[in-house]
Amino acid sequence: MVEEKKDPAFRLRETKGIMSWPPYAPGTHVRESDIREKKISYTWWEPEVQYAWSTGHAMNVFLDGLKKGKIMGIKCKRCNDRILVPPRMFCEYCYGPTEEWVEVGDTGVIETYSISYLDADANRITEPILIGVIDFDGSPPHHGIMHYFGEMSKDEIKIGMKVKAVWKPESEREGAITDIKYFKPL
Amino acid sequence: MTFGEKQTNPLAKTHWRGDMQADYFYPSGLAGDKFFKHLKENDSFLATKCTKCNKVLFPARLYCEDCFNEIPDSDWIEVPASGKIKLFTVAKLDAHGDKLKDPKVIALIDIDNTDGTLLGIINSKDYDRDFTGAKVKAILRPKENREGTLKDIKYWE
Amino acid sequence: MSRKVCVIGIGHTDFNSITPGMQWKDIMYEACQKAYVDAGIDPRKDVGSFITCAEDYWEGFSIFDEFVPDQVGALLRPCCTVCGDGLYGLGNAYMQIMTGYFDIVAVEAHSKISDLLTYGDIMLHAFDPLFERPVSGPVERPRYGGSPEYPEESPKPLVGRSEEKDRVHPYFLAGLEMQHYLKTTGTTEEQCAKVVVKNKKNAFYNPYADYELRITVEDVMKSEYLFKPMKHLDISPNVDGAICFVLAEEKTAKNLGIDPIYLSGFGWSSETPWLSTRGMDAMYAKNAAKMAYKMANIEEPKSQIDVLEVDDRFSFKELQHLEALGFARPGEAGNLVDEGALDVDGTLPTNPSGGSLGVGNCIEATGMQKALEIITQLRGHAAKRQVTDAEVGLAQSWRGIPSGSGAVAIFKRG
Amino acid sequence: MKEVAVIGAGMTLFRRHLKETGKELSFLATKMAMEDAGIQKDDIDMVVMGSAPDAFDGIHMKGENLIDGSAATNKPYVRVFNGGGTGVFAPIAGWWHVASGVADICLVVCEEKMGNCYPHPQTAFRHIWDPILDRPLNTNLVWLFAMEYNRYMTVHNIKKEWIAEVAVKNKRNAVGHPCAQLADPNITVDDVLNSEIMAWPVNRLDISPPSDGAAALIYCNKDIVHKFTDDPIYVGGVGWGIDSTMWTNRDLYFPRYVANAAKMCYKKAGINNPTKDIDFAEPYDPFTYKELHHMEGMLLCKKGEAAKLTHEGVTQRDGDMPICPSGGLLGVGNPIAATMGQKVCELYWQLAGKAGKRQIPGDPRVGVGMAWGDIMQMATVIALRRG
Repeated sequence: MVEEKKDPAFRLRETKGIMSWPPYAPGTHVRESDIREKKISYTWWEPEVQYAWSTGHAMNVFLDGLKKGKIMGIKCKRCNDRILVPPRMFCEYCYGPTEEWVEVGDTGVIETYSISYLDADANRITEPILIGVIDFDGSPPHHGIMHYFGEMSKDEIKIGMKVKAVWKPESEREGAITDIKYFKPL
Repeated sequence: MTFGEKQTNPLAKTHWRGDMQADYFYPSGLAGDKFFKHLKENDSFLATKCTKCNKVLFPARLYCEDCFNEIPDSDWIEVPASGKIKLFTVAKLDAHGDKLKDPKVIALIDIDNTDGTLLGIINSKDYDRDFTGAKVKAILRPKENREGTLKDIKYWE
Repeated sequence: MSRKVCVIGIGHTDFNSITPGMQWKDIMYEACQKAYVDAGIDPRKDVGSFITCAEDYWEGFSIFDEFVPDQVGALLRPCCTVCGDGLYGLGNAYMQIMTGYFDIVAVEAHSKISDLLTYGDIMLHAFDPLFERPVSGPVERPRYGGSPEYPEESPKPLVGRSEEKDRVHPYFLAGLEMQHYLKTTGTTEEQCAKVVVKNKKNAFYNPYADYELRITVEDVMKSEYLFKPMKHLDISPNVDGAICFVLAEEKTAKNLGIDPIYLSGFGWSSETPWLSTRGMDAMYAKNAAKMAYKMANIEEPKSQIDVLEVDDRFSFKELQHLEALGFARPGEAGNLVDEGALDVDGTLPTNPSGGSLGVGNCIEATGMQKALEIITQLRGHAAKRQVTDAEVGLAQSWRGIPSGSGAVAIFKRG
Repeated sequence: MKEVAVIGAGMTLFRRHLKETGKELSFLATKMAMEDAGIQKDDIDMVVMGSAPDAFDGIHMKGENLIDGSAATNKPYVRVFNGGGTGVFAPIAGWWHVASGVADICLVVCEEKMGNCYPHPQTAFRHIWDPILDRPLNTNLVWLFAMEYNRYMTVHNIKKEWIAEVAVKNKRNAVGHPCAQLADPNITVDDVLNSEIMAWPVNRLDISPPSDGAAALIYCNKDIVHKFTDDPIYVGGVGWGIDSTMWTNRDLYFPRYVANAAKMCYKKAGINNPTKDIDFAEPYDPFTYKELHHMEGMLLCKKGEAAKLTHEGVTQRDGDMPICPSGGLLGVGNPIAATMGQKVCELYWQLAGKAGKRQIPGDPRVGVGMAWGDIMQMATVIALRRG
């Protein structure tokens, strides 16, 4: 513990009326080392939190397409044939149902990107991950998906760069977004 | 049908597996810290008295939720780790909905000298007995094994 | 001058134990689209604000609110999540309309509980981590194991020893509450069984119910004790489904040519989260009803209300709630079910839809399912389960184990 | 519609780990607000809780768990939630409780205990992504902001040095704040630019830290406000709005949802010319660029100009348009929902002249607070005015 503070009840009464607000800052700071050294008591709990989300028709077609090496989109005919990719069964602009599946092709441009030195659990990594949004050539502007980039260095990557998907071999594909390994420069 | 088309192939993929697994660490809080540190060293509990509401709050709290006043250090009292069974149930299922190997008798115990209760496992395999009103006391772990959590109470009997 | 709020559209999906082939987005879209069609409005132009009632862990996202707007029609519009039962959503919609900011508000609640594989463990996750949860079992994951990766500089701290292998199902708390209810009121297990029989029977006449059963009191009494004195059939099974309500200000409703059904009162209340000091007498329902009755000018609930839908996730809850809502004195709700007063053709028709026991426990949509039935009854669309001359109806819900919170809504035919 | 006044506010310390439980934190903040307003628990009609993901505190239905700490035992109590936007959304929900005439006095409490999620709240942030499209890529939350940062910076051709000035300003502003976690009077632009790169273009000092903390606010309606104060602060207007879940289907350079919410709020508050009518603002600043992004979204400047204003010192506490005089999230800390303390309570303290060392000169009359949440899609805006 940083310091054993006074009884908060006392603190509240004592400081009343000071005109710099908040007038006092109740709370007791705990350092990481206080936890390790068990200076404070705590309870540990590991919940079991497992899901099996229904994929739904739109995502099914999309994932099935990935397995076949295709990126599928769907049209909203009321919104000037806007192609929704990733697909869904309704259009968020007109609230109507979508129909007519289209293949959008696996090339596009980098809409934006980041060079990450963090992994999923916020641990530091030395070899950076290149990640970003791909705006597909076959879709309306700014419509695409997020994915990794490869076969380019962190100095080469830039917004607007043309890229193409690098697929896993067909036998290894399982109908997941990871069936695409990454996008490489075209 | 509200959609342009629906899934018709029963063999198509139906679900995507995933989780929201994480580990959690719960500091015991200002009042809880005192409570559990006391339990670690002693075979009794701490409770707090709200002099305004005239109630002995158990487990010990920083404040009284009814009158919303803080409880000064002077109103902390020690109470015995014993009580009377207020309610009990015999639970047969585990959290996954499967049968437990041995059913568990879980009780809500009126802690002596307080106005509060505590959940506890009763060490008994007599699943037909009516435990209501039975006097029980907490069986704690040996002091050297205590960790400063509710787990320091092994069970009640 | 004063504004009034009414229901102008309802929509719902079928209720099913599982919903393969439909994502959570799809069932929400279906319910909402049906409600918008029912009200004859275009959500992209006419609806001012949107509310969803959901809790993250039921859905499987850290922030479920993200995954809402597209399918309810709320793109670039005011939209929010109320973490509570559907009736909380209706109350908030009522207040939003009363501020004058909006004339039409849509409220959606749903259950996609079949997506969640560890229902029991998640419910345990709602217990107080310090003083309640550890009683249920080991702190480490009993079945799935695994931990996030810990960085070297801060390894996993000491987690604590456990003797047990499995965690107990959280419904043990309902077992305790049931015992409390039976003991303090003198109600019998048979009377609770009669509630089960009645609700499961009502469900036969409700086309969207999923758990209708043709059983007798003996069948219920013979079913296995799972959390003594609670038996298998006393517990409502889970169900998937989505419901959407469209609320509007009176004038807007009349302009749309809709015969309004007024939301004339709502209320909610929360008891202490501490099991150690909670009364277990459904005080939440009592307080919520008080607030709702006051708002709706109801002095004699028993004579003024024609049809009731009260929370019956566990059979005893229906009786307990009837007492808390002022329809019977403590210990007398059991007599009502004995007399048949709670049947569809009785003097106090309760849960004509089949309730949670007959339709299924729709988690946060429970209150909405209740309100849905009330609206159906007040519109006179309930076919074989129609309560005659229903003018005023009450829907009540409870947030489920381990909470002590609940809400009440009162609807009146215009 | 009833006019709504703010009569009290409270806030706890913000730190990575606090010893108090969530209930106790809520209690401390609530008690402070109640003392400020001079009311007792019985005076409160309804309570609104704002708290972001359950996955931080590690308590399912955590709203239920926080009831007793929020003075809500046996009272009507509801929790609202929209990710990071909750910090301003909970006060908006509190506002409609009073504005509708349903409650006379309404308490709003916001609490967050991110430290409970171990070893790092990042584990919970993994689950905000789409389970099928994004999570299999082993996502990290910072990526989102890095991508948005990059798009914003590239489209407008803004120098990183100018964006880093936001961190310097806010961490220095936070020096006067007793709750602040990362106040630093001596920080420079070079410190920010040279701090560790997390996910380019985001450096460590571009990010606000995860924190534990709580804040509380008390509203009453205009009819009874004379009982509490002679110089009341009113809620002028509120606005909120959401954009599509499909964040890869929008251009991230401009937050159109913020503009929508701001317009809704300004219309109700009678703010016709935001740059002139607003005296100071508290846009949400979990990352340096976000403050600029949001200033543009809130129509406080033209698209792409916010960085220039920052560089010219216009947004300093003594500038023409003070932005984040509290120290914002970058300086005070980011316990998601509890940032109500900087975004709304601060407006009240500034307008009521209670901000002490942080007080902006020149008698401010209108302040606007804003928060942003979900997956870069939710905006919540509130305007407070004096008199």
